[in-house]
Amino acid sequence: MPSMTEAVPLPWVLTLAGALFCVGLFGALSRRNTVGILLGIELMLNAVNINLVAFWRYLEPNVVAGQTFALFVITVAAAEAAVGLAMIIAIYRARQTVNADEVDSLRG
Amino acid sequence: MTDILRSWIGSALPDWLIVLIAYLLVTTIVLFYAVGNFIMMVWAERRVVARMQDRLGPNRVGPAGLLQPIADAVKMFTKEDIVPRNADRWVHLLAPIVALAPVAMMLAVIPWGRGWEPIDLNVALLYMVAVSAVSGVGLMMAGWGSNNKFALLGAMRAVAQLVSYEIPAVTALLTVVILAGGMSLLDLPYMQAGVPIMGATILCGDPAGCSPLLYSTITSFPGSPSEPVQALDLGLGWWVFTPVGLLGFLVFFIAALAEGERTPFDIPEADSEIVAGYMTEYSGMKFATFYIAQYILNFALSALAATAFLGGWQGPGVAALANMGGPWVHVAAALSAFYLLAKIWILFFVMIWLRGAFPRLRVDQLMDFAWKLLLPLALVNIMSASLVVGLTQWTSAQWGGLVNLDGFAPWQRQLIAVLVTAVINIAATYWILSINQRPKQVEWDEEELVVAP
Amino acid sequence: MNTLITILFLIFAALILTSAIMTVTVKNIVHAALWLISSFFGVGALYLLMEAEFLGVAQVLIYVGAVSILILFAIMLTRDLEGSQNRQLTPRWWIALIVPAALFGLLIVPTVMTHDWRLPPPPPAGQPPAISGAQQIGTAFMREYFLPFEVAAILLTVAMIGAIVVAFEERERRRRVLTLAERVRLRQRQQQRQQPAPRPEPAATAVQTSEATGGET
Amino acid sequence: MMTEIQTETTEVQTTRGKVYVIDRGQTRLRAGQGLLTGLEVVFRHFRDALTRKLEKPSQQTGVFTVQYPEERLKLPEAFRNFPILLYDDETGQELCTSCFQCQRICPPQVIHMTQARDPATGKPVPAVAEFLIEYDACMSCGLCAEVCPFDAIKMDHEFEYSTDVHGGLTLNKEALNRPISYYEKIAPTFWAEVKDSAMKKLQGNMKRRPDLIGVAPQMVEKIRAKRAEAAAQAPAPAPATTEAAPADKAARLAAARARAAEKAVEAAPEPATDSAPTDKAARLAAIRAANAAKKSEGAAEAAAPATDSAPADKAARLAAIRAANAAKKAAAQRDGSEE
Repeated sequence: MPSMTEAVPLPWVLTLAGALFCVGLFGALSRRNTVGILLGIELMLNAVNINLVAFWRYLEPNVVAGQTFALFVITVAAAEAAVGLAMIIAIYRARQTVNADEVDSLRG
Repeated sequence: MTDILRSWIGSALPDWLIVLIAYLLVTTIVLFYAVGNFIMMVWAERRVVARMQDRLGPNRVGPAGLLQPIADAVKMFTKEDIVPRNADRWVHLLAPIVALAPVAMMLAVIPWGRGWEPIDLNVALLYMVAVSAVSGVGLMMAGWGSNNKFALLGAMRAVAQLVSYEIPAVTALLTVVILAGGMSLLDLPYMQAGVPIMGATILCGDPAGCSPLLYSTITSFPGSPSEPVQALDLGLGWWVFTPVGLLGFLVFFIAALAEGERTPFDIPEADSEIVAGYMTEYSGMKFATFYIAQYILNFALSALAATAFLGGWQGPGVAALANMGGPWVHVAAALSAFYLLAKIWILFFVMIWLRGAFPRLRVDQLMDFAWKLLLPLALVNIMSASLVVGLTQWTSAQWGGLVNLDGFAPWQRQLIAVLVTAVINIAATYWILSINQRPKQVEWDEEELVVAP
Repeated sequence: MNTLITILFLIFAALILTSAIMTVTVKNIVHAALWLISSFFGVGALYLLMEAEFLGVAQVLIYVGAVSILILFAIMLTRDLEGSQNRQLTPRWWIALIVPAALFGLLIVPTVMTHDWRLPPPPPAGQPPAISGAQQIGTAFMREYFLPFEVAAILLTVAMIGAIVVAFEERERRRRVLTLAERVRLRQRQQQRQQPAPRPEPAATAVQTSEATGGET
Repeated sequence: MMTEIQTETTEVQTTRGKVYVIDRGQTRLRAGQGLLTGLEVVFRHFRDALTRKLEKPSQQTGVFTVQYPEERLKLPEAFRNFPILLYDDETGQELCTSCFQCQRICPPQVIHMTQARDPATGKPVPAVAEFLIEYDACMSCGLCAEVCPFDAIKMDHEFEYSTDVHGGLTLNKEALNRPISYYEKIAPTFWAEVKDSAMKKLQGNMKRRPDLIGVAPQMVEKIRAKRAEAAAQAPAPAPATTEAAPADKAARLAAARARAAEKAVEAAPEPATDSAPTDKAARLAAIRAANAAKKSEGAAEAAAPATDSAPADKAARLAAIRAANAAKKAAAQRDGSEE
């Protein structure tokens, strides 16, 4: 059974993950909409997961640490999404907006 | 399939192309199988529900109305495709595809017969659940892209229902995972060999004197890592015959009804309230695509329920035929495929039956049902399933000396497990049902009462 | 066969990156969420390609089936109709572009490309490589990662409770509107109170009426 | 799994009447029991629908579908769809005398007719020349059939009239005509009630219809052939065979008509038609006058006793007076012309 390790070199996968991370970072930094920021963060978490899985597959396929970590990241991401979206909804209820730069009560 | 193609075409083509062609061929066959069943299901549903309502149903096109789905298809093809002016064109277009594709993907991991397995995925059960969850995105797209409040309401209801009922469904399937010791669907029918209730625990005493027509080499306990043994095999050791499997099956089937949006859980397309739910703004082939997606989802969920709890393709005679070897193996495969199909259709008949009998639930009743009834039952069932594994397989060392069953024969251990879980499950079911009973008489504080104007 | 896998990888990579770029650039936030789902899908497929079946399926189940649905719900619950056509990017978005681009071009690519990864030798031909699958992950969660597993479970529970508390909308206490049956029973009770010698109240009754009394206040 | 539901009814007096409180024994139903009962009922229906049809009203299960084009329910006699015109089977004479009552009463105004005229004299005869009903606008109220004094228009049971021809639902006399035997078949009791008076009136009207006027168009050829046969048989020694009797009668009728027509020609020019009164009532009176004139030479003398007989009905009296006036005028004119 041919595998990905032979067909695709590791740097390619890591470059893909890096590119995804940077795109996500750009999204998180540039969006005004809070949901948009959350989308960017989700992209970044996915990039990290790709990295973890790639390292697991290419470097130590017989140890489960990589996958376990990726699963924890997914768990945390799910929790983060739930809480983040709940906060966005609460903010929207209170202020009728979801734009991050309009939620500035703490600004002096 | 790959091997057959290799032997036919030989070295004329590069290997990866042969693999690709083999995959495509298998995909085509499975999809045609599903769509053929879809056509028959539409016909059967209309006919059966008509009889339940003392009507005849479609009986004009072709013999007994069998060609009615084809007439419907022609109508659907020739209808005008209407897109609302303010709709999100691309989302509106992609939604039916996104709804159908995951449902079609579900078919890939089901063992359709003995040896007729498209893909051996070792996380097949999880895959089924995961992929069926994706169609929710399609429904959401349909609701949002239509720019119609009824469509949006319907989509929200559909997705909320889908997500809620996934939990009892997955929890019920966990029973199977515990019993089987893995998530592969391919092994499940093999594990459900044997005789009812006892499973494959009645061993062959004398290896020479056991007829291959009655005895075959199977794993003695569900999920057992031990070596396969010669045991009595009638192909009827379905898990639904054990208390754990029965409760799991009921919970899963009810949850599957809700996932497939069948009555009484057809709240997302409650036509008396919100026109047609997320399908409101669809016509022609796009509408038909949603329709196909729904029926194939029901088909796949029935197949999953049949495989997980009703023995899949397992049935009397399959193992015997397979043991005879030679061309009989293919006969066994055909017979097993027939068994699975029959089980799917019986489940589908039950779906139609429920549709004919029950009215639609309200949304709060729907949620109550999932969270207050199905989920506790499924959780209790997981405990029972663990007990089954423990009682049938663990040594006293694994029990920590609490339970010592080392000296018992396999069938005795199986019997003990069945009895214990039966007591637990019946007691738990009775208790959960009784605390969910409606209170006998509602007492109000009379000062709170407001008489309607 | 290797060619096929390479092609598949390139397809998935293109899918992931295109979808990700569309996610952060499209104006419509719902479209962004849909592109994000497509990106999640690509990542899941990539996991499958890397023979991490459990992770791939979990990715689809959790991200596509749950998180993105949650995001779509949140978008639809917070749609501000008048503001949706405004600009979606912050005023200094070009800074936000430069930083990741620099990060990618100057840091990630050179590091990844030049580093010596010390890959393990490929397994001898004909012998399947030892890959840890779902079973091993399960065992690991019950053995060496037991504590993190439990912590994750608690985290999820807490997150769920927290999300409900944050997003819960306190409703006014609903005033009951009586059905006819309830009204009749109420009347019966009031009559009983007025007359000290009541007739026995029919127990556990539901009511059907021969007449449709609209309101009898 | 059938649960015996005990019904116990108590009455409660409220301000607006009685309320019946039924004890449905709900507390005795355990969870899921009602669901199972429902399933059982549905399955019973399913099973019975496969094996039998719903025939008796007391039966609860079984297929009740009537497969329409092949199977039909028997329509009740009083079923009404669209109006039709009746004609006599034997003589082919239509019952309609074009009295215009139906045209007047028709709420959607879809009935149109013209009165037949004697081609020889140009005088109107109690028969209809053309009769149109627009079925597409007809509302099936049945008022035309109610009002018809000659029982000539009746409501049909036929309802499959759909067509793709524009104007295909405007039916003429030929399409509207049905033999009496047809109506007798679809509504026997109704026809039995009116049969005698209708036939009597028809006999009266037939005498005043010259030649083939008033014969249903589809019967014209037949009747003509019959008459020819009758005429051929008339000189024969045995004229009064049972078969020939109606034809004989018709021949005699025709002869009588011919005589009347001759008389009318003698009385020409017809005063009423010449003066061409626009008023319908006047025309009617004129017709009556002409009839009166036909009956006796001394028109004025004949009209006077009619007035004397003093009919109770005012309208009739009015008509009689008008007839008398017209007769007088006609007499004066005839006197003038004779001079």
